[in-house]
Amino acid sequence: MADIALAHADARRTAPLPGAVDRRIEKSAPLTRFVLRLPEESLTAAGAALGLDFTAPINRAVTSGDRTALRLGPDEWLVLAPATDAAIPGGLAAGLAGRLFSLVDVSHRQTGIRLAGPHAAAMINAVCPLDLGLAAFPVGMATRTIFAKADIVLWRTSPASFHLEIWRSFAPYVAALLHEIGREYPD
Amino acid sequence: MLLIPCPYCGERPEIEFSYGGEAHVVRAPANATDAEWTAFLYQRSNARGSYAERWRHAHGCGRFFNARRNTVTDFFEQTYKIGEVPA
Amino acid sequence: MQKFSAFALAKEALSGQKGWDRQWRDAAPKPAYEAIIVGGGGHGLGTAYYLAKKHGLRNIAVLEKGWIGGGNTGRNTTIIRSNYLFDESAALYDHAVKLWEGLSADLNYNVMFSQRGVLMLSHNVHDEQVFKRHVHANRLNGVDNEWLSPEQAKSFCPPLNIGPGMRHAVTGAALQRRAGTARHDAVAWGYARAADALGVDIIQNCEVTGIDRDASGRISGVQTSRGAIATRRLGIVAAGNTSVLMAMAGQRMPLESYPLQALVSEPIKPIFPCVVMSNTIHAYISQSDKGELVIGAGTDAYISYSQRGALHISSHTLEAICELFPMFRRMRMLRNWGGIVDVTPDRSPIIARTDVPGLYVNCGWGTGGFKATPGSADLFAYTMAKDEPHRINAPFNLERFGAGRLIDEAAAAAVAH
Amino acid sequence: MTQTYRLATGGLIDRSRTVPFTFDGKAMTGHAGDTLASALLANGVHLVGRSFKYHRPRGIVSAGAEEPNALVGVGRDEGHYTPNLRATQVELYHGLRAESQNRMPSLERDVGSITDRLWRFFPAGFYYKTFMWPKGAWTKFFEPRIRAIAGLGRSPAAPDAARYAQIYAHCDVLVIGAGPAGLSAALTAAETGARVIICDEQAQFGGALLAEPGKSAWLAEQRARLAGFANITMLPRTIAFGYFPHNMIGLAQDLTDHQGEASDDAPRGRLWQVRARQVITATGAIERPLVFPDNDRPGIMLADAARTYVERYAVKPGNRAVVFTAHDDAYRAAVSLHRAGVAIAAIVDLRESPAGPGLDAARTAGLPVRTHATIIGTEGNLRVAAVSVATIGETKSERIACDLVLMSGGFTPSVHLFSQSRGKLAFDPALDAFIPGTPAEPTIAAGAAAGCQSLEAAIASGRAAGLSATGQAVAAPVAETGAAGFLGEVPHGRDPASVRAFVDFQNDVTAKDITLALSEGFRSIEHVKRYTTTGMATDQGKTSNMNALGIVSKSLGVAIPSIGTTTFRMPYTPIPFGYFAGYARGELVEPVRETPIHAWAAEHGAVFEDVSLWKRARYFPRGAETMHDAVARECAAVRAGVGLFDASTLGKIEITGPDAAEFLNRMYVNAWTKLKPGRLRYGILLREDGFIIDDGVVGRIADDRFHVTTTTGGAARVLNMMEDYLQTEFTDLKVWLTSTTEQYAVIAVQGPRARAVIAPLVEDADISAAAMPHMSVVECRVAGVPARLFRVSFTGELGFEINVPADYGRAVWEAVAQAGQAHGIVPYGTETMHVLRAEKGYIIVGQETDGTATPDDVGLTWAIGKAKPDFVGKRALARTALASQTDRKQLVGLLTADPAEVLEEGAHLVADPAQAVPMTMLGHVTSSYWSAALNRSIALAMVRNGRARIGQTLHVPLPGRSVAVTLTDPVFYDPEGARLDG
Repeated sequence: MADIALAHADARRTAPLPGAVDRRIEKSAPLTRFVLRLPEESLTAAGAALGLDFTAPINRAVTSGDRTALRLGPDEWLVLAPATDAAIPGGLAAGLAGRLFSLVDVSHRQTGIRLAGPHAAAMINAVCPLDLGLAAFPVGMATRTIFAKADIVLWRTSPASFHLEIWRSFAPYVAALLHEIGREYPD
Repeated sequence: MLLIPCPYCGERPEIEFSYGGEAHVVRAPANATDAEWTAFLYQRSNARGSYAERWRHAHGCGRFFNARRNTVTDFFEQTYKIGEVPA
Repeated sequence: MQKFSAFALAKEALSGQKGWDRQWRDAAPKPAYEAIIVGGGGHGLGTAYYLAKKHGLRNIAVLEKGWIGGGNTGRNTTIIRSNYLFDESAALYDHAVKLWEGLSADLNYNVMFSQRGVLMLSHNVHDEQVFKRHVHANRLNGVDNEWLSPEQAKSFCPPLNIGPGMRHAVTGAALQRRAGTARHDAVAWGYARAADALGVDIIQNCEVTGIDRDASGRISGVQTSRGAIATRRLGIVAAGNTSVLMAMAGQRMPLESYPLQALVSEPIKPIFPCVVMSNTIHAYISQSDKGELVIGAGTDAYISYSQRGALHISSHTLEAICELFPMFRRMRMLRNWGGIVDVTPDRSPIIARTDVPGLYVNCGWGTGGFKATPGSADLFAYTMAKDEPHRINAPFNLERFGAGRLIDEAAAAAVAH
Repeated sequence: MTQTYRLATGGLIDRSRTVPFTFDGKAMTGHAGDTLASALLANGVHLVGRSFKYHRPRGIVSAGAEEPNALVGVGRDEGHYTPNLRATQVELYHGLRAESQNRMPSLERDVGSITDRLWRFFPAGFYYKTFMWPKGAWTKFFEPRIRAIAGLGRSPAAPDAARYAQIYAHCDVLVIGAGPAGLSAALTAAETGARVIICDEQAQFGGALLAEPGKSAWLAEQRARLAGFANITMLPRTIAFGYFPHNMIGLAQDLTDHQGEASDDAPRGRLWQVRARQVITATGAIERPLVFPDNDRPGIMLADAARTYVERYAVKPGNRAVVFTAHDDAYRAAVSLHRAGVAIAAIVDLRESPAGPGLDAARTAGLPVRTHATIIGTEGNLRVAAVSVATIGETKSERIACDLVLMSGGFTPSVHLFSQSRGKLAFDPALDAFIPGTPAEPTIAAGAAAGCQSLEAAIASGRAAGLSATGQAVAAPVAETGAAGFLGEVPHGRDPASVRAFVDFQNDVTAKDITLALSEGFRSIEHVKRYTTTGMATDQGKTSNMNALGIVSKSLGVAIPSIGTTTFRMPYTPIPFGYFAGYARGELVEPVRETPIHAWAAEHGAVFEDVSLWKRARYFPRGAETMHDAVARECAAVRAGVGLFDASTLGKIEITGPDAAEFLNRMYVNAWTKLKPGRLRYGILLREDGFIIDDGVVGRIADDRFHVTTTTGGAARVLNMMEDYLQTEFTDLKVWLTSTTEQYAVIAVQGPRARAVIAPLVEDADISAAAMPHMSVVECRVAGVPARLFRVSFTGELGFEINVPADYGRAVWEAVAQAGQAHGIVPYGTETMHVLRAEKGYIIVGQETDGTATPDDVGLTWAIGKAKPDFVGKRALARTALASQTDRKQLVGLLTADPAEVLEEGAHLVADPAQAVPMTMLGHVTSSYWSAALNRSIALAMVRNGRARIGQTLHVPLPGRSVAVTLTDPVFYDPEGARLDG
């Protein structure tokens, strides 16, 4: 019985966003997500353990293979990896033995949304107050910010595409609002 | 909407921040007198002009920091991290 | 004092309006006064009026750094009500409403107190619990307040949207029928004219720059932009600037000053018969006699004396207005302005003596001081005249914070679960 | 009607496109490129509205945003109707329907104009002096009548059909105004590669040049250059309405209003919030009317507006004009009208010996000029018919018939935005005008807004502004002195008491009203404004403020700079509420938060309630059950068998780090050091002032890891409070906080059968009573999913809360529901949860407590870790005054004499229900329910010194009756707690 329940659940994990029929707005595949907190003295060891550069500046994404770490605060990273990547907790525990760090699984806390297209930045700027010009918000920049009345993590993955991380109960709102905004912008 | 210089992230729009009230109000110790405790809890300088205050970049890096802002013009004079001494 | 009446108007109509007196003298400061009020808003002018009228003081000055009525008196949305939860608040605000009811006649100045009714909207179960608690308490305190169903609320205020599809549905409303609005400028001018007739000096463009105390620590006078003035009885009624003034007497106050903004639409023919408030979604609206929709917004998050609020604050309020009254979405904002409100830790006012002999303070009215104007002025005059608080304002002292006896109407409505 | 007054040639209208429209039901036509005002004038219509107070007939005064008179209601239906639009700003479109306002029954015959005949009885501020008797008559009698006369247009009667868009934008240079100065500024700045935004309120860029046929080539060239820059964003039909701190400017962009029957699918307009490094205000200048007796009749208009109608719209605003001026620019207008075939009957110049190129041109054209002369009166009812002209200082006047009067008192630079930015204005005596002085923000004024009156100077100043905004050197400052004109009431020699010379047309404020206010002691310009209402109409005094200032200055003998101006406030022109509300309508007003189990609950008929942003299932009615019936059934099911409850909305915080326990020690009243991994504790959080702010169960997962729960509404507040203390106060602690509210779905299984239901689903844990006692937590698998399983109860029954990763929430819920079928499991909602916990006397923060309750007040002193040196709120609780209060409200239970009587929550308690009002209230009912388990009503209450009153009878006065209640212990059900073990 347990396995049946799990199969149903996995089907739901990959279900599309409610109400989002706009092909520019796409729910990302299920991800493993961690909030990782590292004091200065643990940066190098953590980097070695996960193969990610934790010395990169704040509000930047660093990627290695399938893993990405978004530095959202001076000592805070959001680590994203495929749902199949189960090696992060063990890897960190081994690599940081005796050192301070904090790792909290938030895989299910958030929903990922990919927004792509020539008007992607304008659609976000409809209700997000950041300067999304390429000079001010280059590819690879990632930060928490405000999207109307939702808190989001905004990561620019290319000049015309963004990855948004949203707390799950806010995701339908963000998707519906993006859809409403997008009505006036051609694909 | 103010433009607030976060010491970690640079200038960011006000709606990413939450306000933390007057800065450098030292929490009175457990053995403080009633009057000292009441002063800590409730009394504020509420200055007209240069004012030391706390902000949190709540929808950004999440950090609390201190600022000096002119409460008449709303222009920031400086912002600095918790624990830093203002210039 | 020249009597204002329909007859006087008719007489002046036939003689070219040349016979009107000045409504108040443009007084220059004298060297000394029996009592000085700092702050020429409704509360301050009213205090001077009641000090002269009810307590027999004759040598009183009101010092105003700008023009009278130019602070929060002239910047608020003029809502008057008394359906407060706690006994202390209900007594205070109902004292004011009773004075409002006779104020035009008392001052011989039409302050246009209009008892149009104030509807306070409920949007969820918790709101209902809080409002019904108010209704019960008010009834036992002799304050009118009744609970309405959404349909009854719509019948009282036809523009109200109670239909489906709203993010925050209207689940009911509390109605105080005796509540309403008044003409803010007329309150300042009416008190000024009546106080002036009793000999009060109203001194404008006179900014207080220092407060003097004698060797015993007692108040001995003030320094102003128009020179030193002696007094042994000093009342501070300066709303947002209270902390600045009290600091001149060495007093730190439990106050923070925030921007509060309001706005009006272009004038339209009568459409909105009452006042509607929603604390849950931050909307306060009525229609002025001129026809403008008068809308109150929230405070900004930070302390400021800039007298302006941020655009996102008024936008937030207009979102709520447009949801509650969808036909107003095309109405246009005509004018938006800001004031400085001084807020206490429990959001209730302070009308009290201070630790400094001869120094009295009336402050902390937050976003709701206009409604209390006559009551506040009357009680503050009593406190200054007798050097002790009246029974009604006694709980609104400075010591309640240390004592943990907060009068916290806002916390009483706090949302949790 | 045909366009009788349309010129055969010229103008920027498209004669090939005829546009039909109606005004007050009359069918007319105009051309593409017309405004409603120009189209009306082309049809010979000047009378378009009635004034606010006297209901005087009024015509079109201007050709732009400053229009005080020509206000109309426009819209194809109620869902698109807007009152009070300026005909001078409404672009004509096919099928436009406009109606005049403030008249009854018609524009020509208005009963409201009785106030005009009785004007002597209605001076400024008359309403303050009467209507005071009898008491109550104001609200019931006078006020409704005054209101009916006041107001202008009418409200739309139906919900707005339009959609609205918004955007945040950033640029290096924002240029406001696309006249000669703005165009030059934008092009100069763009050449450096800077990001430039240029906006203009009109449909076409060009500003004043649109009425200058001689400059059309230059304008076309500039527009072409603009289009060539990829780094310039051009925003026509966009009004800069507000200047906010730190160089943020609000723009309102009209997207579809001008298209008439545009689909509602496209947004009507867009609110821009532009953050600019530099702002250039090239906002132009506004011509001033002259204040002379009866200067308000239809057909009396601003000189430059008349010229604009001729040159830009190819409309003859009349047949025979008198020009009244104090400024050279009106001569240009006279010549222009003369060339268009308008007879210029006279040019009346207030100045003694005017000179200038305009005057020369007029003389060359043979136009009759009278200098040192004035207009002392006008005639005509619905249209001006004649003026009386006299030499200044003389009484003998000459009557000149005309159907058009042009007036010019000079120009007022549009300093609104600069002033909104808190820049200091400087008074330029040569211009008799305020111009931008010291800025407060990075902002530069250019062109006519800076006082440049000639085209050459405007272009040069725009270029200089563009250079300086991009950090380039400016060779030489632009120096130009224009001409002043006239401020205040013109000399007319008539009895001031018997004439009305209007200053504020829309609000019917006359020069005499202003002097009356001054004589009544209203000396501050703000007092004058408020007493007379001058400058407070929908045009916000754009044409009237300087004249009012002039009258005050002359009457008081005080120079204008010493009087100062009234404050300029946003918006520059009125902006629809919908622009500000933007996308936020209906469900998009705020996020609707739903749990992973929400859809299941909806499918199973749940009724939801709003709790902060969440939707929570309140109860699950079956068939025709009422809430009362459903809740009674759900309660009984939990007490007798087992129930299933979605607790996912509870806030959750993961606290990690070696000092996690110490951090909790300092935050919560409880002691945490000795809590072993695998155990739970009920925690209470105070504010620093000692009052309860939140509560929740805290589990120790490991030595350095806690799972904290908070109330649903308190989640964000508590996390922020913890971060505050951690980052700023307890900086010595190695602790990290992570919100996990949404990581877990929380499935509460409660009731004597709870263990039996979940046992088959649990792997990797022993959940027997012995292995897993009350208040413990274990990490295991439930229905195959990794879970944190809490054994905890908010019902008093044996209970578990299954925390599983949220995506698995519904699957696990369904697995539990299925496993529970055999046990008669019933889903229940928040209402049942409230009843069950009330039967046990458990408080809900925010219901029993209200922000002024201490732990002792609600009987929770036992939870306080007495030995701890400190925790948030500890010192406050020890305050002498607080500790010594003997009349604090305390939590008690209430039982009504009649067990069937369920008290209303919020009802108050008194000792003597017969006492007079105001009664002495002793407390209030915080929670009240029908208890199925006890087969009677129960209630919780906060009562003064309540614990000492247990056993006593108090009374709850209700309308018309009173209910006697006995005070009891707040635990009604299973006081021994025996049922916790099932």
